[in-house]
Amino acid sequence: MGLKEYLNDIVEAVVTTAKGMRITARYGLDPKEETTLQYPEERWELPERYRGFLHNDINTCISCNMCVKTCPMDCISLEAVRGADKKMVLASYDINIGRCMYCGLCVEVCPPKSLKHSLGYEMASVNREQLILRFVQEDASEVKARVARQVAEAAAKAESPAAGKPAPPAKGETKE
Amino acid sequence: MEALAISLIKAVPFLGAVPVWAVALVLMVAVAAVVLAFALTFEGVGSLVLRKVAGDIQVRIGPNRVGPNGVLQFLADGVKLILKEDLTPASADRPLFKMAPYFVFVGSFAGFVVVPFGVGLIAADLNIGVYYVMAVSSLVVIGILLAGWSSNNKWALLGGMRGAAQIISYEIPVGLALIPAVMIAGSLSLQDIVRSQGGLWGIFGWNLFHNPFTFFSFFLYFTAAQAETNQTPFDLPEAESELVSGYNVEYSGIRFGYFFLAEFGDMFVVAALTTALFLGGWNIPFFHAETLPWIWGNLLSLGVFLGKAFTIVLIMMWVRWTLPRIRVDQLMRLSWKYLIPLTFFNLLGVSLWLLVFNGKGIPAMIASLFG
Amino acid sequence: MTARPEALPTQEMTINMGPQHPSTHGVLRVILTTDGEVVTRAVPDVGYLHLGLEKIAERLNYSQFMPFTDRLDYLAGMNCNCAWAWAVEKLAKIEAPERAEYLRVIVSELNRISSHLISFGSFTADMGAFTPFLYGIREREKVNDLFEMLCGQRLTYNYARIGGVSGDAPPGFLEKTREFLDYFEPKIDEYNNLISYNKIFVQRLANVAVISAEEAVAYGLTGPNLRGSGVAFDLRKDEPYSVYPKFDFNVCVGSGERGQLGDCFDRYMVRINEMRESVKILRQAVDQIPEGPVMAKVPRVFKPPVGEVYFRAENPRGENGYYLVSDGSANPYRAKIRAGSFVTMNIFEKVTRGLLIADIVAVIGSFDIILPEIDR
Amino acid sequence: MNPLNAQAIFDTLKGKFGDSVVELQSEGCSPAYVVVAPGSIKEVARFLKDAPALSFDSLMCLSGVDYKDNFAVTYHVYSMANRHSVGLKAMLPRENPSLPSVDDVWPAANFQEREAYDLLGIVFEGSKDLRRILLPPDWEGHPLRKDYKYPESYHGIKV
Repeated sequence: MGLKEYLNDIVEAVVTTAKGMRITARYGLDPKEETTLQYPEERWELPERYRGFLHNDINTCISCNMCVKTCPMDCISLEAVRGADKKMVLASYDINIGRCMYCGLCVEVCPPKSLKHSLGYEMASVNREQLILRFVQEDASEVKARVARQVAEAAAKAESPAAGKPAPPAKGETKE
Repeated sequence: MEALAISLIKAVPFLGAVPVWAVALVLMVAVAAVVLAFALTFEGVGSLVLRKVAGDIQVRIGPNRVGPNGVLQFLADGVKLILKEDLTPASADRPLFKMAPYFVFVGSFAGFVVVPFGVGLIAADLNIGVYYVMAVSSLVVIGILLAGWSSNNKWALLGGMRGAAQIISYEIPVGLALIPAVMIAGSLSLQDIVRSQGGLWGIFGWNLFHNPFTFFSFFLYFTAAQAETNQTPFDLPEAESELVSGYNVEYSGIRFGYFFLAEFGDMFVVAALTTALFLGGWNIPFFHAETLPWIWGNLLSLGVFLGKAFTIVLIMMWVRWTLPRIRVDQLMRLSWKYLIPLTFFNLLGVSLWLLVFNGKGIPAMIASLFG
Repeated sequence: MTARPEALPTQEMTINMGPQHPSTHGVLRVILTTDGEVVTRAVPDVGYLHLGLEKIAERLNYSQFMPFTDRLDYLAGMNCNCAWAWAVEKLAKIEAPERAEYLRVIVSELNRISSHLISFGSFTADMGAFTPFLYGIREREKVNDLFEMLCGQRLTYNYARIGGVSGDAPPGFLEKTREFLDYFEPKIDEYNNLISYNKIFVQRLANVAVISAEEAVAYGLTGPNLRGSGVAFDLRKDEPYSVYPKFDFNVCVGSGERGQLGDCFDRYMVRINEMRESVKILRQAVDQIPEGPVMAKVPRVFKPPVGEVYFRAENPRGENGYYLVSDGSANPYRAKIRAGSFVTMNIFEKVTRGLLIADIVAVIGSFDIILPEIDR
Repeated sequence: MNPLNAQAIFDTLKGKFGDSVVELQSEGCSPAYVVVAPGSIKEVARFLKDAPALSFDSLMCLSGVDYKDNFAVTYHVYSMANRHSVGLKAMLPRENPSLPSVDDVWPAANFQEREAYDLLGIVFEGSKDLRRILLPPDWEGHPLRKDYKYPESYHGIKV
């Protein structure tokens, strides 16, 4: 190593260090450069398309099972029974958001667009049970029993000559 | 200390019966306590400032949850370190493992004793001050080596070995870079060295401006001292991205805390030495601190000294958050091929300068030109 | 690098680097045999993050597997998404509409930038400078904001679809992309000033783990690692797919500017320069993007014809290939994923012989590996 | 740079190796692949790499496939010099599938062969280092086989 190279090394080290330190100093002294968001107090604005927790509007859900079939993680479970008016009645609709990977495939295939991503993203819980979102508030067996009763009633009505027209459509069991 | 004790006994009547050594001992303990309190405070605040500086440079905020704007963060850290479980690995060499942090801490803390904080503010104005600092700071090597060895962890061992090699290598350039200041003052006592820089409005008397060689000496010392105290570009013994955490990887709780405090202690000692040896120490610009009333002189000089030292500490932090880490063979090369030859060259230059110009620096020569 | 007198017999030491180690970029385990600090042998032990993606693919249909490709290379999810879509489209001979192709290129290049930013950041952090990492993260966040606007997620995008993309660019997306490009381009120079040409950084990387061009090809290195060895091979240019032929950009190759050709520094610089080229492509794509639909007509129950296809796309971490075997059903019969990082690890043992422990970190960083891609 | 099409590559190989090269399949396949007798795969690979007109210097992808009746190992090779690519396929019997390793022709093959060995149980004879790569060394079975039974537990941990 020649003397020139030797001195060159020293000069280069000093110059490049100074260059770097100028940049860090600029960022250090400029308070506008801070980018941290103080999370619980400040939040960033979520875009329209944000894929947060899934939410199913069970009033419009037609229990078609598309979301269940398309879910790669099998995190949606749906139970439905055929109501008195031949429409499906949801007995239970659970989404295990502990398994959900928010891919949005179920939302895309939903024919009535009842299943949507909400903007929610905060749901820390200490047990996994709480990570299962239940959209039908009633117990599944209760719904089933009630629907079965309605079906039986409708059948009875249809059989009796007095009742000429079909039973009124079974209302969705909705109390979201 | 003895002289102070005697004068104290003379001044305070009811101490007359107490033997001189007892008073001196009490005084020593008191002074040590004050210095320790200062050191611990600095180390706490230093860690906070370090994190704040890091936050600023890295476009984030830094600690801001404990106390207003995060100023009590260091207390929280301290409490956490004290309360955490102090683990000892099952296969560690227990006595050595337990002892190592004290070596490191003592090595760093003992340096505070000769730091000239002000006109009369020095715990012990040793006549071998500079070499005392170098000697006690070498104690750190033993601590790091012990920690690395006794942890019975290969990463720690590598860290300890690196630390030993590094600190021993860099003792030489550090020592050689300090000698110019000693030569100019003609004394190893830090107070004498600071006093020798008092002239010429207290700024141009600094050794930094004495002659070109001392100017370079300052930078050489700063670089070498960074390496000797394992600050970042040279933090190889810890090297968290290579050796996980190096020699202190197995430590937790307060024992880790000692390493942590020692790191900041070293930082301050280096900054204080830089200030005292090259930047005029406690000399107040345009004043003679010694001519002021005792209390004012000391307070002002203390302020000036701490101001300078903290500036140096800030620069060290700034460097730390800018530069990447050097490799172990390059570290050795830097010491033996660059710093040691350069410090020798500088030493030669300063000696010749002092010989040729009869001990006068450039500012003094310019001043004498204008009468 | 180190000449050791044979007269001094020393014992070799086996060190376990990883799976928990700050610089192994995840759960890579390297079994180091060292002589002091000098590594005599470094054997990578992979598989700690084995996801069984290929097995999963066999029980899902083609579109259901799309979200899993996000997990393949989580720093470049968009690239993997698009590569999967292109591969399946090649198998089924579907053509996505042009606007969809443009959007795919836009997101791929944006993702390439953000992935290279992480690579740059984590590499410098491995080298001990933590600050550039956060600068890189800051810019990456801006890319993530764009992606969030486009597809609603910041990491696992699941944006591409077989036959198109899941959604058209929302209003303002292209303008924001342009804004980002204007903001980002000067930052690359800043990175160079801050760290790339820093003496210590250069010294750490120059002449470390030199891979010659022949070796790089023989060992199947792809992407920036291959180009770092001076081989000008870029699938976007040499096996053009999608609308890449319409754009004017250069293939960045290592030049050996600070040491031997093919060292860690060259691989690093290729990535830095590639960000600039991506900006160039993005500017053209954003300007030229045509109007039109973003989804082709694909039957809901999608069954590609019987056949076998190997498709590869240029991902930030090299060639991302999918070997698809279709038996005519809705699920792939076999989906082999060829990932850049996995093949790159092959050469690891060879190039790390005789390096220092600190260099091992540099090599891992310069290969820019990502573990889910290795372990799949 | 002189890219050849698959037919030309097949003809060259057929001329050189005769019966060891079985057929060319291009129906629905991209790239088209040449079916090669497993025993001669190494010679074919060596020839593909060394013949200047072919010079397939890069192994893109090596995959094992379970075709239920038999196994196959597919090699996708590419020539950096000539910019052409072709697939090679060796069909193996279901019982004791094994074929020569090509890792000294293309070093890139090593990890991918290990992967095929690990996940499908195909043995590559003469491989430098044929160990399980993704799964633990004591894992039983080869998961990518179509008849793979998922284990109940591994070292007492429920799978």
